[in-house]
Amino acid sequence: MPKLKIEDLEKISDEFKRTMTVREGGGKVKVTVHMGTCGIAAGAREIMNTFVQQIEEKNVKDVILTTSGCAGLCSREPMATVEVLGQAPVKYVDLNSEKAKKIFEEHVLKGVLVKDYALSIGSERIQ
Amino acid sequence: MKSYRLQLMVCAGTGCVSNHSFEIKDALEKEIAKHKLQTEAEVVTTGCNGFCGAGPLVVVQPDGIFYQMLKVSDIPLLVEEHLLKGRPVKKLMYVPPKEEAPIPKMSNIPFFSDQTLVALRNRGMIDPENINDYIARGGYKALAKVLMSMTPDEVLQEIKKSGLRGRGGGGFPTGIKWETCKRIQSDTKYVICNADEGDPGAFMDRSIIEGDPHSVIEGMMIGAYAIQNICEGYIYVRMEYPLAIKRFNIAIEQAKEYGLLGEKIFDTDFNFDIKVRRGAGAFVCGESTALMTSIEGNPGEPRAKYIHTVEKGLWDKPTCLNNVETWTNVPPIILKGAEWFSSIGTGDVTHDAWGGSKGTKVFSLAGKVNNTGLVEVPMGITLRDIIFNIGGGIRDGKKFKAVQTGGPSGGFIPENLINLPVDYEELTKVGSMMGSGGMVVMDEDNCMVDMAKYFLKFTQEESCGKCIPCREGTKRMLDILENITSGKGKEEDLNLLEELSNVIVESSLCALGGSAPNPVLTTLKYFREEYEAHVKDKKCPARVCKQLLTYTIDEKQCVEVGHGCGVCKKNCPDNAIIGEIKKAHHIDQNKCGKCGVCYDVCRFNAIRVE
Amino acid sequence: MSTTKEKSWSPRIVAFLCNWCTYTGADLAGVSRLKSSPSVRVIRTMCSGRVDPTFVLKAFKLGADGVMIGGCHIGDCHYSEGNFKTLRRVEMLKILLDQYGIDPRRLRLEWISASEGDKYAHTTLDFEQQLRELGPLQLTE
Amino acid sequence: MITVNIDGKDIQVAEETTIVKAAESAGIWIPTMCYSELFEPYGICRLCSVEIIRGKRTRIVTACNYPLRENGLKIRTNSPVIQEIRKVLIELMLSRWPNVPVVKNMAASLGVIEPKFVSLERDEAEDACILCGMCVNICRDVVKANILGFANRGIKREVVLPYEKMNSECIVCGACAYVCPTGHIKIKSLDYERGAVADWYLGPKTAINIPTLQAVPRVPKIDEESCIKTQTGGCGICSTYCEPEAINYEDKDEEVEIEVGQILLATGFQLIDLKQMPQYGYGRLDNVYSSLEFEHMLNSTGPTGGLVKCKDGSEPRAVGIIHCIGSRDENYHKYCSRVCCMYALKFAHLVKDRTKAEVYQFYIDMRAFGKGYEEFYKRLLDEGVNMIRGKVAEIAEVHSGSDGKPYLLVKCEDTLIGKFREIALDMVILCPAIEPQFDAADVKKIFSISQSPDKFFLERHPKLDPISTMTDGVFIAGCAQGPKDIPDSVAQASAAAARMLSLISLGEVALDPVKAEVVDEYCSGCRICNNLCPYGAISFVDDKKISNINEMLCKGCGTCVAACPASAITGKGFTDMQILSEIEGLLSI
Repeated sequence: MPKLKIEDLEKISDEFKRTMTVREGGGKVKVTVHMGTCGIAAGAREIMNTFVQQIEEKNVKDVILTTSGCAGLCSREPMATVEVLGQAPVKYVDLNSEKAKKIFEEHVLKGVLVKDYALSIGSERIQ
Repeated sequence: MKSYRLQLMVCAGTGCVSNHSFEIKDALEKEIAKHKLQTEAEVVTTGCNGFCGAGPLVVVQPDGIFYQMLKVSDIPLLVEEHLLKGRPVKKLMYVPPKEEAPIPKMSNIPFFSDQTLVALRNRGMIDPENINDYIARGGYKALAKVLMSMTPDEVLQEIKKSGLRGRGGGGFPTGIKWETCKRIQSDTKYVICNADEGDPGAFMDRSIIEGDPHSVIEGMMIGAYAIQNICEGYIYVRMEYPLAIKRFNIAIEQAKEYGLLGEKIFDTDFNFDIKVRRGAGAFVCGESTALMTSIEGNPGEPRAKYIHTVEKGLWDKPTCLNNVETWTNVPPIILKGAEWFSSIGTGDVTHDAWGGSKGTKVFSLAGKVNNTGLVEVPMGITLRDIIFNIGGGIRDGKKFKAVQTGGPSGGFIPENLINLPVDYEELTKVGSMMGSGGMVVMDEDNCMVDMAKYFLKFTQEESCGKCIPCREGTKRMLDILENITSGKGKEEDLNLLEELSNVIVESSLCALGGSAPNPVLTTLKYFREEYEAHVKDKKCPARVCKQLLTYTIDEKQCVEVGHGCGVCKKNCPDNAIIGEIKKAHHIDQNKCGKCGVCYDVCRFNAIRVE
Repeated sequence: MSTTKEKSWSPRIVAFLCNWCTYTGADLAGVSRLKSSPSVRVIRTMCSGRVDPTFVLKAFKLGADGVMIGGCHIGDCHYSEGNFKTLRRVEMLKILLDQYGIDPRRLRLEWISASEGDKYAHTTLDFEQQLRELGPLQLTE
Repeated sequence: MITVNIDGKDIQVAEETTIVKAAESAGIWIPTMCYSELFEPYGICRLCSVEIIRGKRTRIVTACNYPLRENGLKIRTNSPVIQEIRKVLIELMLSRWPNVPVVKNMAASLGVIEPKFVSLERDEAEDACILCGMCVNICRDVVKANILGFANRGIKREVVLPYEKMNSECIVCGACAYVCPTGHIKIKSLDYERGAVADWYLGPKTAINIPTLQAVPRVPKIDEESCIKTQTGGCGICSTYCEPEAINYEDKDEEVEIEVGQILLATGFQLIDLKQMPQYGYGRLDNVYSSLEFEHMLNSTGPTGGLVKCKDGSEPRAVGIIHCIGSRDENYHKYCSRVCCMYALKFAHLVKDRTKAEVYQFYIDMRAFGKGYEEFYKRLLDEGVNMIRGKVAEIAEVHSGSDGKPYLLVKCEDTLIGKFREIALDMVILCPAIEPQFDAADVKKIFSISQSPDKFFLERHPKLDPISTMTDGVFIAGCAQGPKDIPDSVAQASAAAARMLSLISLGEVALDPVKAEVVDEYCSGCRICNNLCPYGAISFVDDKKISNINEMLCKGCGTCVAACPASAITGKGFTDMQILSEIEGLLSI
């Protein structure tokens, strides 16, 4: 291990930032994939994997990804909720991995709502 | 860099480890692999979470779901429901006393939400055996800051301004200590971290070391930089903390690998190295001079401190010794500034370093409260807040009686002082002290004489025996207390206790003897009537002192409900119970040894105690 | 040889004795009134190392029945290591004597210190007895 | 200098002076029980607690180790608070050690007669350890042996040696016993090992002593084995007290090389180890002494002041003196040690003179050969000494005496009356044989001389030259040459000295002419001789291509002469020609 320089401190903390964001439960955007039995049957795991991949590919640090149970609208699964800090959560329905990718790029990263896939804004919150 | 969707923070503090938290960890990893979730979820072992009474603990992040009192058999359910399906498992969550609904999120549990974390800032967040975790949480940035942009004097002024005072007990202003040590001319100086935490039931320092060893190391380095001419640092850890020793050694090793310890740190002229020394388990070695003689390889006995250790300490060289918690507080002060730190707490330290208590203090909350564990609170918080909010009140709805602060030589604080703000001066005023942060809560079932005896027995046994007042005096006090609790007390004993206590306080060589009588003095002050009950009426109001109790058998209950079962007779070691099967039994008071076995074995509630 | 001649015959022994040990030892034997062999004819050398092999051969040639070399004990040589050289030479001489048809037992090397008068006495007597058993040395030209 | 105020008196003291010393200079008494100027103040008895007043704040400190640093400090040594503290402290001590004089006296001087405490650890002993730590401190700080220490915590604290055993690191300096205020520490008198005569001979000693009162020169010396300074580097007290600064710890035994022309070996003798003869019980039975030990006992500067006493201090009723222990004995030494008969007679005379004891002499032959000796023997016979001619077989200890006192039973055959006898004695003196020194063989080698069969050094000639050796310039005298008494030793030594002086006065030494010489013409330059010479006297002359012998180095052994294949080397006095002629001559008859 080479001797640490001042800059290296930043590098290391940058590298670990995503992990820390998850541990602190913070993050600018929170994506919830609904993974009830219905969701999983409809392909929620694929959606989840897409989001995980996207986070890694784009090297995003401040997005946290979480799961929840059935949202009650089983017919429109797979579903996901995107909640940008300080804004109302948005629910997306009938997702596939293409759609998930687009939602990630547009809404999660840029903050632009993808109206085509959205079900509603401001639904119940997970608590 | 692999990123995980989920982080499972398994508490690996000593409390949880002894409750098999490593088995929980293994079970989690096994289950995760079974569900092929290993790419999504990472299991991390952390230092002590603080809520030791609820261990073993797992916190699932990012949701912040707090699972408590886990068993290995709970794990498959937890993994399948929460990790796979995203449904947090209610039955494994924390339920506040007297309530039914669980609180899923850690941040909403009062035990956690009412705390302010400075010393414990990284608790439950990092893997203590991984330096990268510490750095990712801003670690060693304070060191970089002082080395790059601050002169030693600036660092010193910052610490002085912050109002930080020693967290080990005495509350000596840290800045002044550093300044004095810096002023003494010497080519060789030492810094020492006192991690010989010996108070029974107190484990603040252990928790910090086990959970965040690098913060201590960083604090020591900043101190060494400020004081200058420091050739080495020592960390004195008691042998009973093997995990702490291990984590310190790992941390030092990793810091050396990164070049954070050693020569030319960050390519500056600053050199520093740290050695770990293990204490052999003598309580008195927590005293600074005894600790230093112990490091030197001599029997750990204190010496007079008329010449301070900052002038002549380890190997007669100027030595700056601070407690673990004190050192840990240093990096945040540097990073966030003295103003931030002094905004927390009481009083004003701008002119008088002794004028206030700043920052936070970690307490280990124990005794008859619902939530026991480690709490960090801002100075000036009331005892009521700590005991009733964070601690969740008295167990089983009993009545609060007193709280003892400051370890075995601290004093007892009665109920009428419950609104006392917790800071150095206020605690001293009522006859107790901050100490290293022990806090033992007592309810109506505790006998104050017995409690005072318990703590005095501890200090008496741990007295090194060097000076007469502590060696002989505490033993005489204990003898008197033994007499009182066994019904042989005389009225004049109370005055004798007071006289002896005062002499011991005034004339002992070190703080151990000087504070040993505190439990007795404060109980005499606030609970004198209990002593008098023991001495005059030969009664123990809390029914604790067995020698003062009378065991009788309720004959009616014995015959009618228990049909004279004779179990008590069979078990009585003194053969004091007379009676035949199916007939009423009774106790021969002359023979009764007051052991209480009959009370414990009687299934029909027929034994009466008075 | 007739029996009478046998009786009257006594061997002739030439002894080279080192000045510091054996010669003094012989002197001590005399002073101590010890009986030693009268057949010994002593030649004093400063060191047993002075004994040239030719002296031994010459002695046999001139009619000696036995030759004895006496020196200091190994390690006690007055000249530190002269007797080591003697030791080597005697080994060599014994092989040579055998080739000449002379019984090597007729040559003796003995370490006798200055204080060992008795050893000198009984060694010479013993040597004389041995030579008696071997009989006179008969060399053909 | 700073000014402090003690009990109202202004006192000027140097900075860093302790309060105890400052008070002492003002004539104010402060009680102490663990304080000594010899070491760093320990500060554990706390009796010296005093109040110091700084502005409005009053603090209690211990006077023994509080350094005065600030001007105008007020000190109260006897305020009511202080009196109360001292009283309680001494009561605590008195309740535990009620009978120790120093505690009792201190209590009395502080006005305490009876303690109000009851100690469960009460120790009635008058010499109980009061844990003042003086012994531990002196051992660590002054002696620097650091052998004593405290063990256990709290009330169980005690002073111990490592592992609570007598430890070899302890140099038995006695400092701890010296400072112990209660007499708790006692130095166990170490029974002398009687085999080690020298130690016993010098008796119990301090680190600085005059070896014996008759020592020459009669000056004190430091005994390295018991001096604390040389053992541990501590102490050094003597040098601070020696005004002429005559003490030099650095002085050490050293080897000095001196070039001399002649040497007289007078290395003396040793006595036979009596322990190899268990039948006499030496070292096992009390009151069996060697003659040297007895001689020491008779000496007025000896352990008994010249009185003849048994081990238990009583006067012996009967004393036996046994001759020829190891001398005239086929198992040990065949020779006679020559001196025993006469000193044994002297012993008998002195025992008769100083006690009422019966004296028995067990002898083989009485050898009173010197001038006046026979007369002395006759006188002894008249004094009534019992002479028993016979060798003692065994000495046994018997416990069945009428007074219960054990006695020694000596069994021997009296050859004069032809009877086996058993004689009861209280004390037996053995006359051990004189032996050559144990390292005589090493000395012999160094000087290239010889030993006789009895291992004494061998003289050049037993009759004609009993003082010189085979090596020129090396002479012998005294018992190194053989057992002899004082007049004989003096005579031999004087003769040797005279011989040496005569050589010195001559100014030159005649060398033996026996040398080897190379005849240049014959030398073929083979160099065989070069390596033979033990003295390196032969060198090769490069330009002539022949060997050359340095006459000064050559000792004339002739080894090279015998080895030269060309017969080019001749030995003066022992030429080939000469020796061959000798052979011819010898064999011509």
